Amino acid sequence: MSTHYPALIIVVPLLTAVIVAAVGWINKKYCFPLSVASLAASLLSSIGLLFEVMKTNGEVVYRFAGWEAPMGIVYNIDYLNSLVLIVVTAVALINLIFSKGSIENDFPDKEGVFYALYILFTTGLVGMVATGDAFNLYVLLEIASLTGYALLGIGNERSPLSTLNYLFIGTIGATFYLLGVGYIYIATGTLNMAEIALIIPKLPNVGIIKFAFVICMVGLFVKMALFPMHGWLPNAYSNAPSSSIGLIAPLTTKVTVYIMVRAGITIFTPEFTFEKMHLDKWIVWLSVIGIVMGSCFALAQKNYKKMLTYIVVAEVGYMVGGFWLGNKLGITGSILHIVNDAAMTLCVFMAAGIFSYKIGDHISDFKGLFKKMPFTMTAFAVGGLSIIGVPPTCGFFSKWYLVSGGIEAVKATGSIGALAFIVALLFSSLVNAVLFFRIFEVAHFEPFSEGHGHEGHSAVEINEAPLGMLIPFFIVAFSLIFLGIFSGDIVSNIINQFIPVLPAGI
Amino acid sequence: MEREWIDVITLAIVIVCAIGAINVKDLLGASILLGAYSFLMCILWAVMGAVDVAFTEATVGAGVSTVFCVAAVFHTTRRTKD
Amino acid sequence: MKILGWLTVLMCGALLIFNVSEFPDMGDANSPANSKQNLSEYFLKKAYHDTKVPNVVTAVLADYRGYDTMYETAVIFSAGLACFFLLRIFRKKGPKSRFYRHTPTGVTLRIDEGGKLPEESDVFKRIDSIWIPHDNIVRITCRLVVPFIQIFALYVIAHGHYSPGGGFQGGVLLGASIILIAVSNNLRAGIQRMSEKGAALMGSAGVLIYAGTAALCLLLGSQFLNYNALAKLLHIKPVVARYNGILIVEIGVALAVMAVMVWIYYNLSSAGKHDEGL
Amino acid sequence: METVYSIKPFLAVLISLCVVPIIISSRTENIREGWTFAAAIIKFLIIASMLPIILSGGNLEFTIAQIMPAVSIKFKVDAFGLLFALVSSFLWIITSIYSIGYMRSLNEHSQTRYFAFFALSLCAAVGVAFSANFFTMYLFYEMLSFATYPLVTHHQDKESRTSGRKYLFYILGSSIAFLIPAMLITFSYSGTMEFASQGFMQNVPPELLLILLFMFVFGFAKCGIMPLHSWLPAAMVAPTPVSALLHAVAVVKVGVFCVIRVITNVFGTDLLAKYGYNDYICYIAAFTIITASLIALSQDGLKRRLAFSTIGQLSYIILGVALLSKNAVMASMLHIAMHAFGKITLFFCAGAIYASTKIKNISDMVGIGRRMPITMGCFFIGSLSVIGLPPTGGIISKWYLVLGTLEADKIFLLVVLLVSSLLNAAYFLPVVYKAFFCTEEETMFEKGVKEPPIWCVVPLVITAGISLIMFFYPQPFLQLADLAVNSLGVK
Amino acid sequence: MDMALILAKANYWGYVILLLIGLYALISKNNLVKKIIGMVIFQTAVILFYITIAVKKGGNIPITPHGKGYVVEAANFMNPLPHVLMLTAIVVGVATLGVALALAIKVYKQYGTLEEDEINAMIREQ
Repeated sequence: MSTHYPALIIVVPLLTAVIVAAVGWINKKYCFPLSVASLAASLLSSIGLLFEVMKTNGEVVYRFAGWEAPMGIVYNIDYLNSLVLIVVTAVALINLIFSKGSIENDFPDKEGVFYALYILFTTGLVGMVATGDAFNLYVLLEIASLTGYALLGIGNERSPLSTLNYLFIGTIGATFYLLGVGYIYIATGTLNMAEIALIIPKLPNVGIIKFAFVICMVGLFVKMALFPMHGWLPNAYSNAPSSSIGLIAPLTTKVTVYIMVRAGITIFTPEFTFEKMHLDKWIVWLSVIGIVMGSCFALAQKNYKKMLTYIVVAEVGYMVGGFWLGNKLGITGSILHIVNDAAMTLCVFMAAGIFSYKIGDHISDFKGLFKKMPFTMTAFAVGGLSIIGVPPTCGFFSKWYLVSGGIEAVKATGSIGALAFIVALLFSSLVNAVLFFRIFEVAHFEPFSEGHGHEGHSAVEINEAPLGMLIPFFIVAFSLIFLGIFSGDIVSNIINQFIPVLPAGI
Repeated sequence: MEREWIDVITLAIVIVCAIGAINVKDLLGASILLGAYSFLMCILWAVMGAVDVAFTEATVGAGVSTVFCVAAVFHTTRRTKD
Repeated sequence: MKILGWLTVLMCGALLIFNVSEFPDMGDANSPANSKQNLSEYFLKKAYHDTKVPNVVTAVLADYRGYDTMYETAVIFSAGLACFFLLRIFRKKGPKSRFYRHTPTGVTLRIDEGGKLPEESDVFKRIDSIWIPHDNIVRITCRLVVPFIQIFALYVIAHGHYSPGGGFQGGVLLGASIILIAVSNNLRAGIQRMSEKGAALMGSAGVLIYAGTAALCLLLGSQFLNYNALAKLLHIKPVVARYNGILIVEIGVALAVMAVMVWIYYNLSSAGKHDEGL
Repeated sequence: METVYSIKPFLAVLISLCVVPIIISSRTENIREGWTFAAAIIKFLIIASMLPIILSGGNLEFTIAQIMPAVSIKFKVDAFGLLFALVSSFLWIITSIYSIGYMRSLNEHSQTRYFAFFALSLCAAVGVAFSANFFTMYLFYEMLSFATYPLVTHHQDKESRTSGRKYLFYILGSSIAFLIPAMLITFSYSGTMEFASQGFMQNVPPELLLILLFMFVFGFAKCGIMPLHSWLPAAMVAPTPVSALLHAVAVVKVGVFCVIRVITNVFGTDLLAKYGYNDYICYIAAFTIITASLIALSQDGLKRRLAFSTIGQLSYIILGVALLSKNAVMASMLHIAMHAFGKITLFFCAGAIYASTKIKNISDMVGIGRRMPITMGCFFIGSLSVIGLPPTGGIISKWYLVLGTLEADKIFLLVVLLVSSLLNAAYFLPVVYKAFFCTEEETMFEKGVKEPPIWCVVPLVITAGISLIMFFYPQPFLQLADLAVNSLGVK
Repeated sequence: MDMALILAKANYWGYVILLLIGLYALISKNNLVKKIIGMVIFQTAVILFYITIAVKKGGNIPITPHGKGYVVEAANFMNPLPHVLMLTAIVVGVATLGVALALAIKVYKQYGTLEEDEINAMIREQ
């Protein structure tokens, strides 16, 4: 079976989603175990795939329908794919187990469909990460987007409007990507990523490719909410139900960043991306502004979920900026941050889930929580510290690589953008410290006032979260430290294997 | 050459329909114009030799999509300011 | 907002138009997309040889790039799920008064709670509200047209190998026929033909047929979606297996698309309440 | 020089970490404090057991993990580190005893949290002492910042909240804004983080070197150098044992320890001497010494006065190492120990006074010596040590410092030292004077006021005693400092 | 620019215009259904672009005659690959349309209007 891992990762969830959607009409009881089983199978296969990749020294090829590369759709799984695959499936699995209670609570009639959408969303993301075909990526992007709209649009009373806006923006992004693929196809005549990379250096006239590149990137930037295209994200995410936001917030932006890395390195080749385009400086500046703006807006928020969404915007800036520094350390940091930020964001959004289930979303409601729910708050504190970037949590290490990449860039080219990027990173770390210690302060100092909390929640007794939520939450918090301590292994065994030799002089 | 002219003329009507669809001050009318737009587009594609795509656009774009739009407009409002 | 719109449009427009001049001319058979690479040529020359399907589009759609098409079906399926998930409101109790129409006269009866309900038949038909129009001409015309639409749809599905069309187009046509019934009568008439649960299950079944066939190939020891593997099972030649595989898959697509189109229509046209329809 | 691969340093760091869960989960107070005590003693014993190897000129090393290529979490015990670890782990034992008396007599809340985070802080402090490279040091430095926060804000009232904010803002802000970039720039130029006896900054351009030096010195805001000092007086809202151990020994000394490490083992004394950058640091430190002493004069709160005194004393240490001469570096290493014993005595006394009389201000302490003679006697010894007068240990480090300034031929700094000693005397001795030399009528205290509980008195007597003993028998510390300075090759 | 150039690339110009019309509606229109219509136009514009790629002058529809000894001359048939891709894109388009309309209906249920500025005013009042 091990040769079929690339297919299994995606097919098992897809089949299960369809089955779960049907089973939901017959007996709801089976939906949850089926979903968990499928995601677990997917996670196991992706771990297996990573080992397979290591065994075969960097590339596992899977030909769908048995056709060779340009004709059929082929997966070329390398280190980067398999790493991000594990992240995606693991986050999806843990969040699913975590949100069982709130799913049953929020959507009593539509449980089966929710699970089906949830798994389809995961399938879409997993497919995007695994695929080696530029057009196939678009289809999977749309699966993830459509199911994502459904999962986001069912939140509070404001969610339909914010989700509709997200849909418009998302469609613009995806369509731009599609257009970019079309331009690539015009110029190269193929859709397979590896083939495109082989053809681009040989092309006599790269005008179309340049434009294709720009338009693909614009599409992706819109999708990943890079400044100034970030406007949709905070509203769409903060109004969503907590069970789906725990899946979407950690993964969507990160997978899009992954696609950017994939496009920049595998499709367009690093020489083209960093040398011929002359875009890197501009994009680094964009990310700098994004980081600063995201952090500043996060400071202004009184609602915890909304604050987190602005942090997500800032984190996107980290990854994009790191990649566009164009040196090995920066790209390493960017990729490492995909992994770490997924875990970190999952952790803090899980906390958001628990808080909004028990108390509410306003930071001023969090009074006395350290006393009432010490274990939850401990895990939350780990998440917060990781976002601030305190060692030995994982947030520190990705920042380490990002800042080192910035220093390298300043040393090599004296670019002011890279300098600004370093300053922005440090500034945002400071702001994150303020943000999270503000919460810790409220939860630590303010005496707990009885009978607060908004209507509809007053019945819930405020104490530790149920064990079904607490255990996944702790697993995630622990993984933050785990990822931090083993970040060296991740970098040297996986990420560095992927990053190609970059052209000199950048 | 003849084919090109059919092509260009259809394209012109398609563009007119598109402008109409977004400018008409009645959502039901806009939906119908969208249907017309899709149908003309399907003709254009048929002229260009993409029969399968044209067929799909005829059933989906001109057919089902329009019905969806009309259904949604019926359940919301026809009124619009722009 | 207007200024922002114009600004974006102008920027994009300038970029796009600037690039058009770099494109190969329309209809240029020697542009990279059309000839230089072997893709277009390969498909046109080899598709029939590989799959025995003369319609190259169908062959590429369901075989070479069948993996895309599987997700295409999944996209439409998830759209169905999404519309249901977003809109559907399950009403716990029925409305207090019920409406029936005496078909021969067109008189509408309102029966409040406790009143005796007439038996549903051709004479008395349950409707949802008093104003639901009743037009025999529209109704009967549609009734006449629907069977033809459906037969044509089946033809499109079955004949997709040889002529334009295939599972997707046929499925939409089938769905459209049911939507037509729902439009011309009322939503209840449509739901009687195909219930919500039926639509949902059929949608699942459609995708399952596609993905299941593909997974079967995997279980038979070949790659995912490689219909060649079916040859062992069906005792036919691999090429014929591909031909048949495409057919099975197209049927799955048709089933899913039909069901989902109807399902989306139900939810959109009644805003999730499944009562009145248009 | 032999290097022994041994797990001992790791164990010494780990022991207080391991005891945290036990402290949290113990049922009764006695079990909890018993464990704290046991951990403190074991820790001290482990550290003390490394003494023979170090004294014989060897080193101990232990690598935990390779975090990144060329960056690992690694311990290496040298003479300097051991000196600091010995002091802080020994004082943990004493402070534990004192804490029991203090916390119980005041009926403080959340004592479990208090002991748990105390143990964590000590873990971090010893971790810093034993770090073999900059990364490990930074790791434990940050850990210390966070572990101390709940202790600073122990009272959970408005005042502690503001202080806690200030504390975090200065410590975390400086480390994020200065330390991390400085560390990464260094790493990016030199490709290594391992401490070396003459540093590893040879590849850095000289202009950048100066900027980096400032970034490092201000990045370690725990060392209380001006203008980044004002967190320390604010942090005095913490319970007294915390102020005593952390803000006289562990936290602030970690700050100066790191500065010494950076100057000697990251930059290297030769490199700094070559460009003469050390002068800048000298002048900043001198400024801090004088200013802090002047401010201390005007403070009425006893703990605040002690805090400003600490700021001044810390800058002695920085001044010493910035002079780059052999005696001066030795002086600053010695001063870590000497000042620790002296200052902790003073804090213990302040706490003891507060515990039995609830008085914080110096102006209210007239005649207290008559009621609490032991406490105030020890206070006197402590102040002598901090001022640097015989027969206490303080004189030894000060003596070397004076020698160092002469060696470096900086008469201006010598004047600064003398003036500041005078100022020290000016703000400490009046307290003692008022406490003892007054008539029975002038006393502000009733007859009923007695010495604090035995748990509080014993520790302060011990530390005062050690301050005295150090004057007569400073050999172990002298020897360690000498070894450390020799291994650095300071000329 | 002479007429021939415009004609030779007529469809490309057309697609750019349609794309811009759609984009403009998506960004500037105030009514949600109008925006959705703009979105549909935007997507179809890209489909038109792809179909244009596939055109070969004098080409036939891509259904190959078959029989013994018949050799297919590739230049005589349209390129089938973009057609296949666009079938998928159309499906994606209708799926997006469905979901967008569902969301619009939900918005209308919530606020009783489809005009974005009115809704925003309502949200601000809350």
